[in-house]
Amino acid sequence: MRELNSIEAAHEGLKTEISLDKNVYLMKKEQYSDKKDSDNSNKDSYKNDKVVNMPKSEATIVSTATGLALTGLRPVIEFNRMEDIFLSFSALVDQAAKLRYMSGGELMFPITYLCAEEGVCKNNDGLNSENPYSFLIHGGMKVVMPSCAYDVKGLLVSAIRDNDPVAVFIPAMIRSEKGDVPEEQYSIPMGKAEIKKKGSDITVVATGHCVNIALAVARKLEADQISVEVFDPRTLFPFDKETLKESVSKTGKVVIMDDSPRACGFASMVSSILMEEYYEYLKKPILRITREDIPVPFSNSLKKYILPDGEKLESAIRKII
Amino acid sequence: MHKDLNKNKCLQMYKHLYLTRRYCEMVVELGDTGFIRGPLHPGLGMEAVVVGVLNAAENDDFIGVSHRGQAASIVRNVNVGLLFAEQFGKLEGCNHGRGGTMHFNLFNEKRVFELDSEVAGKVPIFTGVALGCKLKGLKQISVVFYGDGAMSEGWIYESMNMAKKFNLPVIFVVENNRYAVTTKVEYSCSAKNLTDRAKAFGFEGIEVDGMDVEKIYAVAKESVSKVRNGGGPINIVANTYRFCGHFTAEKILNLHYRSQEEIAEWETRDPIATWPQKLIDEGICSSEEIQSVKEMVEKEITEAVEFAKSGKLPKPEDALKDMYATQYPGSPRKGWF
Amino acid sequence: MTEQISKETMAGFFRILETICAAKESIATLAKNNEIRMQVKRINYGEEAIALGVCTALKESDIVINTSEGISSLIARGGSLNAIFAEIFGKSEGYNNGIRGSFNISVPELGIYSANSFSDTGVAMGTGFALASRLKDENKVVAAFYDNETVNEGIIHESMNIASAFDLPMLFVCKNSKNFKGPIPEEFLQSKEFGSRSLGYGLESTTVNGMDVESVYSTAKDIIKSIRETNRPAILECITNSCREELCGCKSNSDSKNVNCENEFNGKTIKENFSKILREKNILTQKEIENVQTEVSVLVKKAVELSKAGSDPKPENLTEFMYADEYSNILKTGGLL
Amino acid sequence: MREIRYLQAVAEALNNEMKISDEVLVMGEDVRESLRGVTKGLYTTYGKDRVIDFPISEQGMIGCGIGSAISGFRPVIEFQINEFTFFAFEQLILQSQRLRFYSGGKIKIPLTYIVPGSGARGGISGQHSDNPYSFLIEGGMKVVIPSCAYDAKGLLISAIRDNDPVAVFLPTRVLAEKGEVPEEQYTVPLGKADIKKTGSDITVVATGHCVNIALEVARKLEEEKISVEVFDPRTLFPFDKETLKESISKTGKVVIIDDSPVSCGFGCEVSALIGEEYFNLIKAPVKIVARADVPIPFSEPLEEVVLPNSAKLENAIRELMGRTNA
Repeated sequence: MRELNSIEAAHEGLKTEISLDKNVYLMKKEQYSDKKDSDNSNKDSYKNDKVVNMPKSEATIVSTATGLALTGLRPVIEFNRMEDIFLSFSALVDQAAKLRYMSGGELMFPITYLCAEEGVCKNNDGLNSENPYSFLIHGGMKVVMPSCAYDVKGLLVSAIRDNDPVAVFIPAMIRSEKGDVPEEQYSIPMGKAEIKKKGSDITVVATGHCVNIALAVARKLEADQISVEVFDPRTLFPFDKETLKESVSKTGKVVIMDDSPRACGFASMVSSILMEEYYEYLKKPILRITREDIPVPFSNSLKKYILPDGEKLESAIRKII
Repeated sequence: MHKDLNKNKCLQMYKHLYLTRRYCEMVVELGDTGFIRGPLHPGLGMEAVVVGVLNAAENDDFIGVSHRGQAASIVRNVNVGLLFAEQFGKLEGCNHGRGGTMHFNLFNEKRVFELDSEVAGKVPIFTGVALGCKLKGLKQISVVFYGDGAMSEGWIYESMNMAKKFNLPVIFVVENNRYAVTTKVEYSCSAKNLTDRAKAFGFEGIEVDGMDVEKIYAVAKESVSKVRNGGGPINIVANTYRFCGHFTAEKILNLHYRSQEEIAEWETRDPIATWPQKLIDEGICSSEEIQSVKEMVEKEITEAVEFAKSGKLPKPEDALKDMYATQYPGSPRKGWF
Repeated sequence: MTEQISKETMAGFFRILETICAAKESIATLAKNNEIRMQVKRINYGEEAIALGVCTALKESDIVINTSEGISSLIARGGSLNAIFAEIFGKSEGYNNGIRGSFNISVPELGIYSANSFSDTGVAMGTGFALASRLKDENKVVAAFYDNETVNEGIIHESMNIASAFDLPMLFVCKNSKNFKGPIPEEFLQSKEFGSRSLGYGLESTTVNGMDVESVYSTAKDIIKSIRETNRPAILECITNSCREELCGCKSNSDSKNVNCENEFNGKTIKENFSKILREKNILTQKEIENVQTEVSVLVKKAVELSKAGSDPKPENLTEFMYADEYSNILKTGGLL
Repeated sequence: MREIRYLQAVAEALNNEMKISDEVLVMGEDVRESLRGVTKGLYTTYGKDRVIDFPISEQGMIGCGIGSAISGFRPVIEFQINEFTFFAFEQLILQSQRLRFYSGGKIKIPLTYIVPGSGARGGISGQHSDNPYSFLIEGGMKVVIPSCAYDAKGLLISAIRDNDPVAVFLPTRVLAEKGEVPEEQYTVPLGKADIKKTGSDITVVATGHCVNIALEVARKLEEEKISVEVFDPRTLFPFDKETLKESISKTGKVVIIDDSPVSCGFGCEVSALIGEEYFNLIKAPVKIVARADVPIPFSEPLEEVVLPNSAKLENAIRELMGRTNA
């Protein structure tokens, strides 16, 4: 099979979806491209009348999409900076996420927010390193976070076909990572987790680029006879409790690794589910490897202190086992 | 009289005005007597703006109204019982008891959406509806109402810019009732004329007397046809006044932001009184005909309240339904187990 | 009327301009060689004259609200090259202890503040400084910079409205680049210049050639004087051809050593034009100009060397940076188990 | 001691702080007339330079607050409606909370946000009924939520005197409640929890008006010989772990009752904290009684289902007690 990087996979999925469904539109801000040349060519090949270039007014872009949904369209909005989520926060959390319920289930808002430059990567400074998905989860919005190119395409397609607002976060760290992606259009069901690696001693719940870190650590620990199961929720919200239950009933030990703030973050949510519903299976404390509750500083030496990495995961696993 | 306003239309507009007024008064009464929960934001005194504009628009144009825009549903011939039922929290209500007073959703059938908890939040949504009309090639236009207070929100600015940029079929109607709760428009708005906000983006801003339904109708009629023919957005600023407090709870708050004289002066211009008087004076209809409209309205209101009172309350176990259109197991999560 | 700019001042301008350009060139080279964590595409050329003209027209006690292109204003206000470069290298000797990095450096001691934002939302913060100055009777003026990227954000509207409604001493400096392909002014704005939006706030707007140091300086000087006297905010719109890879799409930095935008602009144009004027007016000779250039480049080199050898900031200080008043347990031990 | 209402205690604290220090400003929408009652009378006493009404421009207002805070004032910003925090979210989190950090600790932003009437008010529906504190906690902001008049006065004063942005949430359902409040100024320290009722069988972590629910349930269960300890964190962030640890080491069982949406909410954070650090002290699952993940519906029977209440708390406690007894 041919290999694509995550961004290419996303654009391929999106383009096909646009050609399949006349109601799908891509709304993006600004015409310049942040991405590499290969991405440019991808972007340029969109059918022009299906791409709407919006002025840089984030709150209104998001809100406008809510209006578009009212007329029966299925807009996809591209965010290229994470501060956009903060600027348009009320349009996301107070409008898009709430209006269907408040209308008594009469209205439908099939909108996709594609956050394609999310999180930390080599050159991002503090501001672009925000990972605001826990905010959206708390607001009741569906959130998916693929961890490889194959999942990116499949989940994005599902998100577009979903009849509710869905935020798709593609972590900056996996942007250029290549993976096998089928040419035909396929979808990965939302709300379904995937066990990326089977194991029996401990379950590592990892999201986004942390999946790769967890896999690397798991391989490394195999040498020490520690068998790590890597659980990738893929859809952060709604969270797949059943699969987690299976895994934890086998291992009884859990570490959660997630690159968003710790307090009230995604890791807390998973941990609280375990503590409430699957407590009987638990044999050890649930450790969370997350970002510190501090914004990401610029200096590299400090970044290491703030962000989750393989070393921290490894020591957590060793501590538990 | 405007050339499009024949006798029928004039009487119809009177009915809209009077029904809205009676509806609002009834809501206040029901709120005071404990049938309706929560604070209420009636549009007493401001009926003419929505009635005038909506009568000038087509019946399938998209309308977004503010929390004082109850008239919109009435102009679109919504059974008032649905509104009462919603305010009683009944299953029969237009949002099935989910939305309540400020969020009447009649979008699917009547193309009217009242959502104003967010003050200016509906403006970009209806700018989006206009964009949708344009992208889909629909002939409809979008009309969105908001108050003078909302004019200070960034959303208005962004929406106006976007509307002009895409040349969208949208009419921004400012219901300038002079006060954002207690804050005077002269205090909060730095523009010399409110229409300058539109002019700054290079599109037309028209000021109109918001107590005179005929003038509003005339301005709206012209604007609607301009906008529908691709003329781009238009801003109408209607100067009006609310006779009641910002919300029903204001009675007990003892506020002093405006004088009784000021209210009394505006009340002399009440469209519910001046419009039928004008119709009679100009010989368009008789006072008997006006009287029969009134009786019709009273009957409608009584029936509507009855309908709402006899409605069913929603089942508690349905509280978590309808959050998502595409449902997945376990969502939305209950807060307890 | 504007007084003649003295020869000394002009010579001073040249030194600052030369420093800004040299610093930027050096940053670009460092970024290209991956010696600093900065994306080349974000480096901006062509706004030097604006920062220089406005900052030098201000008094020392005045406040500057920076954009993400902040180095020019920093240098124009007398910032230390060593501290700037240390910050860019993420060292603890930097202005913000290596926390903030390359953009949005805030330097309270120089009266320079910058929001954590690429959208220049610091303009809103500017109104607060202006309000404080008015309340304390300090007679300070706040100059808030923003560019094409921000001009369609609602926060600009809110800030201008507040500044005008409250009579705050603020100068809104709009850096309007004709090159940015993102929000193309012609496409995104129906009214030709951003300045026309001032109508919505009852403000005066002046448009100048932002590539011309002298005219920016003297216009800014006049406006600032009148702001100080009347407390009325004003808008200064500076038209430039500035270039930034992420916005105008040119490959000025990535492809060649030469900082040459296909849009025929780079920082050198301003510099070269200005040095030509200096020669023509007999303010500096070619020799003197070259001397300044050599001196400056030595200073920049030294700053880079010094910064490279700087020390890394310590994790222990992080919570202190985060909170002025700490409490036990304020931070969890995230990931440090 | 005299008894006054919660809202009066808040207004008194603010008034006294304004009297003591010229630096304290009040900003907000309709604060001159005081729609929410927190700023009643301040305008006539302190005038237009210290009690400043803003246009309905939340972003601009917060920005203005940040600027004046850096310049040496201590603005107290009132959000008339809890959802208005969302409009200014970028200013709240990215700017007011992070500017100090990103300046390398060079500036101080002593801002106080007051959200009077947070949470469901009964019949005000989905967009006015939120309790948005979990968002702010995730953003790293200090958050307090006093549950009684005494705490309200003391915590608000601490918040105003604190040199960082602090968000003070005043739940609607306690605003009218009376309590003993000393007349003099006093502070309740941030970051310190309070055991509202001691007990030995189970710890209930309750926030805001849920403290009253918990106390009510505790009294009821006393008759059945279930001894409930009611733990009121008072400051949600920074959270007082030590006091919780003491309580848990005694009881070994925890229920959390909190009126914000359950997923990624404050309840999750406490539960996760226990699961991580005090796992060995715990003998039973940690139960959360919180809001369901939906907006608040208008209709009364629906609203009851979505919100945490005493029946749900009681069930949770009984289940935990039953399970270990069996």
